[in-house]
Amino acid sequence: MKLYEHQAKQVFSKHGIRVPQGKVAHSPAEVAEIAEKLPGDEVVLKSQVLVGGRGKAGGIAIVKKSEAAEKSKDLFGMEIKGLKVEKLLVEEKLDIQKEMYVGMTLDRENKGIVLLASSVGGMDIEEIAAKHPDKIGRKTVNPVWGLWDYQVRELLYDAGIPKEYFRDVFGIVKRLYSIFVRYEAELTEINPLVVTPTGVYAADGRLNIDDNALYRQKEVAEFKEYAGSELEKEAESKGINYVKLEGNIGVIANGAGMSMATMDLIYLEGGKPANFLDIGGGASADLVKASIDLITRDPSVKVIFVNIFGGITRCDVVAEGLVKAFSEIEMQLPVVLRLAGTNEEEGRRIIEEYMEKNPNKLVLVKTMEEGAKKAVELGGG
Amino acid sequence: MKLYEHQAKQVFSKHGIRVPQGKVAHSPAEVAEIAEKLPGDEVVLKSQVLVGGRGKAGGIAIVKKSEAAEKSKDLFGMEIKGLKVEKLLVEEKLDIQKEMYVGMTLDRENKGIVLLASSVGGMDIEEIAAKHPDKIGRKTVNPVWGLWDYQVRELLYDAGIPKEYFRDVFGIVKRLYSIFVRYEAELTEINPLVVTPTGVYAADGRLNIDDNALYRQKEVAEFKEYAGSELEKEAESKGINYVKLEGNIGVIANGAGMSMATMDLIYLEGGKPANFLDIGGGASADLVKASIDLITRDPSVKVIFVNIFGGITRCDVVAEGLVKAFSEIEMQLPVVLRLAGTNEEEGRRIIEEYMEKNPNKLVLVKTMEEGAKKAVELGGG
Amino acid sequence: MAIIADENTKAVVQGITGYQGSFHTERMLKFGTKIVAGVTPGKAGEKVHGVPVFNTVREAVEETKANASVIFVPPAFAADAVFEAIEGGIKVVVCITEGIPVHDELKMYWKAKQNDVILIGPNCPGVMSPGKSHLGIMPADIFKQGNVGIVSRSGTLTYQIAYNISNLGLGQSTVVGIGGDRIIGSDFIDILKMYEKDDQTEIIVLVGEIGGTDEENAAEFIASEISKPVVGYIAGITAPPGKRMGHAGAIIEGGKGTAESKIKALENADVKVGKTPMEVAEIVKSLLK
Amino acid sequence: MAIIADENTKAVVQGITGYQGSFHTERMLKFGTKIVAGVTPGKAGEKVHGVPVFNTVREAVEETKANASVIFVPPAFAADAVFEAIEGGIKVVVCITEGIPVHDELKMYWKAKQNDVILIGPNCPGVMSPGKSHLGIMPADIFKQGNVGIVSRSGTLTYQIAYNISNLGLGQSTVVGIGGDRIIGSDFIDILKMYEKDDQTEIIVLVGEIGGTDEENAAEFIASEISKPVVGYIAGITAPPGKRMGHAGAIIEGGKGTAESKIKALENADVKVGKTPMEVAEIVKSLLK
Repeated sequence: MKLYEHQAKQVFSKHGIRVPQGKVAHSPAEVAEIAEKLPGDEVVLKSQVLVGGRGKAGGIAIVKKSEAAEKSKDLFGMEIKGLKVEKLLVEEKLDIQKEMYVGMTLDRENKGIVLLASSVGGMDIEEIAAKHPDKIGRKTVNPVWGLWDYQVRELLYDAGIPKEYFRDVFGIVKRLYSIFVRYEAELTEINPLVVTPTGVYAADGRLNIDDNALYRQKEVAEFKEYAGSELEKEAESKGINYVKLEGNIGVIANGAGMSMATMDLIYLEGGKPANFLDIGGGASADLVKASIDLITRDPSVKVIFVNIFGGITRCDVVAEGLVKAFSEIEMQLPVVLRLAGTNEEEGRRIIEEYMEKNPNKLVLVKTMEEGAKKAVELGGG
Repeated sequence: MKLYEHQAKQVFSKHGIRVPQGKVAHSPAEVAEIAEKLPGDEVVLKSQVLVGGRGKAGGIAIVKKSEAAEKSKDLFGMEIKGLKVEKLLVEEKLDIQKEMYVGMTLDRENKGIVLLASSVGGMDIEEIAAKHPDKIGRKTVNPVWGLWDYQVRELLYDAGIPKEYFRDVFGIVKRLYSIFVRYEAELTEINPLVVTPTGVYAADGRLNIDDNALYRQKEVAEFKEYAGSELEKEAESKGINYVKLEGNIGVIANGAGMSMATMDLIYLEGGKPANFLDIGGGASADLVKASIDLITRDPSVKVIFVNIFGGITRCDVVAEGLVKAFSEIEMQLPVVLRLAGTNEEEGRRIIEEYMEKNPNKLVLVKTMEEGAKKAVELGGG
Repeated sequence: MAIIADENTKAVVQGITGYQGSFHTERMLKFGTKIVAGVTPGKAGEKVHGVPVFNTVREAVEETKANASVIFVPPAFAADAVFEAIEGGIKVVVCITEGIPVHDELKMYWKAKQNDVILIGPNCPGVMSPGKSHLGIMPADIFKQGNVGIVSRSGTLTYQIAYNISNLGLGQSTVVGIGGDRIIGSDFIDILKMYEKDDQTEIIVLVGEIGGTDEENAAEFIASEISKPVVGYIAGITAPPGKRMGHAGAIIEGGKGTAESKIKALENADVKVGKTPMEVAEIVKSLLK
Repeated sequence: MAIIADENTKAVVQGITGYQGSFHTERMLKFGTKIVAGVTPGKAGEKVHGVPVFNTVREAVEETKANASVIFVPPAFAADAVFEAIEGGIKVVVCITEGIPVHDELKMYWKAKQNDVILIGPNCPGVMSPGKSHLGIMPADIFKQGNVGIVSRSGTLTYQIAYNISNLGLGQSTVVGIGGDRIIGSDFIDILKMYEKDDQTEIIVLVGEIGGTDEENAAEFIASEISKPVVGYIAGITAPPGKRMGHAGAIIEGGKGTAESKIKALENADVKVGKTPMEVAEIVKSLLK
């Protein structure tokens, strides 16, 4: 779960990392009101969207207070990488003397938490890493032993953090790490971390929380807002892993690997999947039905390919869900179905029984390769 | 640092362990006032002293509310193992159905934290351990990995905690462990842990904090009260390790081992030390002076044996402190002095210089064996 | 011989009284796995499909000499279950549970590592040695005893590929689903090492997917350390970068870990990479001749 | 040969710019210890008694190939210093600092253990191999090169006994002050093992005190594993039970760990126990003849 900048900053501030004064506005009137109370002549308007590259997309503006409301009208309703801007963070404009970077994320390879720091910030950290690898400090922390002071010092010496800001950045890295651990983050970063005449501030902030930990991370779980397209939001609220894509072949599979392999096969056969949809392991009949329901509401879908290989997922349960969906939803779309694995026999029996009585456009296939070919055929790919 | 029962219970309660209702009283009037507000007809008066065995010494009484003030007069001013009772904890009387035990302390041998639990409590845990070893659950926790739920379960199954209290005791052990770690305890225990019709309560509580951690344990460091005799309190406030003993030979040495060896030698020579006093490593001249000052104020002391072997402690600094003490304190007592080790030459020179001008009763000896013999001689042992 | 699980495997099932635990215990028993004990705190004395239940792993091991564990407890309790298994003396821990917080998974990894315990998963289908032992949730019918070793990050894809191999008249020595989470107990390299040493295994199939650099690292290892032929498959060629694909293990991070990069790395290590699950089976068959 | 510290020891001093660090660095240098680097964060580039100062241990080790460290940093920072030394590649860490919180000491112990690092102390006088190397704060003048190995929980008592031994015309192979705290990096048994293997050491002196059961455990170990003669001394025969004797290491806990129990255990292991520091030296002399 990604937190919005303003939410991340709220967490940072609570744990002693200084952030600019500011507040979230939902309308130009609110923008004017908030801007009025901030220090200085100018304010910063920052679109709150959960993608990178806002700045380049024109989602950030520095304006005179008197022009803040007017300018905000341009930003509200803007689309950045497909996401509508509905909230603006209105902040004081800092007197920036220097930009630095600190961040941390999971280190899959070393099974730890990798800390990054740079005395150069404000640009894309990946770009810095590529062009000035010497300017990046890097340190993997063992999660069992936790972060020790000497590691922070090594990190900051490697990053070339100037002596005069060393103590401030040291404190910020320690606080950021305890936020990372306490909130069970996957990633958190401050870019840029800025030096001003009154101290070091987090001018921007990212904090992504592990979804699997939300059940015990109540404080941030409350921030949860479903994001993306309407169908994606609905899917997420129902616990279905769904991503809208460009094509016209609806895909339902179990397991991320199987779902991806199904998409890959459709491409190989010359078709284009309309979505990624993974019902996960051990799906219930209701979840299967909800998945069918979801896909049928995507107008670009011309055919649905249901590709199940049962393990913890049971073919009979999937079959029941399908029958339920076909009975309750007005289905015009042809469905290609492949069932194999756990309780395969029973699953096929349920489907065949249903097909005997109902002349649905349902094609039962033996292999996923055959299924992909059939789906592409029916989809007119 | 040992916390009083009422302080330990305050910490327990703050962290979700249930304790009886109650408050500390410093006078019979306060006792009456507190008793009045407690539920039930009877209350418990508990002497607040930092030694075990209060109960057997008559320091605890269960009385009718109306008689609480009168009875408290007997308790106030009582002496238990040399400690005056100055505070009483006035508590509601619980309806006790069963007594159990949980506790934890440092495990020196296994370098961990050992958790103990028993379904039998209320008596001396050591006695239970000796007579019913099967009734004690024991589990060493590795401090790096911390306490995991399965360890608590194993502990409670081993201790034979009945099923109906299992969940309550489980929660209490987990809370107690987090108190142990969070407050950097050396020992914490609940004895008895009692079952009442309204739940499981800590009827008594101990919590000893590592003195070395007090600088960062501000919450409990505030509880700090100097305990013991007047001289012991003064010594503690000055950072001198001092324990009053029965004999008449004042002892000053550096290092606990050396101090004990000095006492042992005095005994071997037929004398009795008046105290244990360790000036520690790297003592300053002022500390040496304060130590002399302290010992001269113990009326039972007839002679002082200063036994120093310098390492991190410097003989010249000790000598300076002695000279300072002799110059500023009116000294009637003979002093036997042994100086060896770091800066020995300079130390002896300072002392000899001083002795040339001042006819103090100061005997400079070569070895500690010789010093002990001389001290016993001068002390009339 | 097979790897990880074989005739000598005596397993305890943690969470045996739960719905999944009970269901899959029955299936494993039917397959022939020696399930000697179950563990659910507070349920000692009960039986599940004839298997005695204990309160603690320690007790279960003392009573039954179990040497492996299959974990079905809910995600909030899974790390504790893994720790209990390891401290209880279990040497092979297969954690089926999906949805474990990643900070817990980090601790599980290090605990297993420090105690020289083989941890498979979490969020994995388990280990299957056809004809010998099955620790997990795989559909047993599709496997046949043979000499193809399979190691895979994806559950269902594993079944698919094993199924295809069986249908071509071949069989598997062992099939290991290492799990799709970002932090897992055993990675490709750990399993490759075992297959290299295993007499029964003549050829290895590696099934990867986008995300992380585990496949790239495995390719490097194969080039220098593996003498047996390896056939690969990578899912996610058409996955849009940056979009979240089901479980977090499949996020494409920072441009690294693409299917292209993995396929290239494997091919550079002389691994034949199949374009479809069927093609993988066909390559295996051709190489075994 | 000597143990722990010898001619090949190249030491870094952590906290070299502090009062104690600087004072004892000068003394160690005068003795002949190879102090190759100092570490104080933020003071890189300075020199202390001619020794170059670095910001981190890692850098100091990279530049000077130091293999030992002596730590003088204040108690609040000591555990971090020990961790830094260990992760920096140091193999012998001598921690002089007194007053370290015991929960920190627990972590120090396990960190050293896991990395196979010899941690001496904390709250100890260090290690002295006369004529070779001295890592710590011992008064160098009182030692002489020889073949008596001393291991002790008490600082000043160690000096006293070594001094007595030197005065009898004998000398020491190595003198190790293991420290008086309840949780220490190396205990009697760890050091006894090294003396047993050390060619130079012909006889071992063990100096204990009341509290804990380290001496009792050592006695058991001596009985079964040590072939060289051992002479013992235990301080605290007359210490009143339950009273706090200076540092926490000397608390008598629960009736265990009395001087009587320790002396008895040692005598049962054929260790001659001296009643005074002088007598210990005399026994050593008589046994060496």
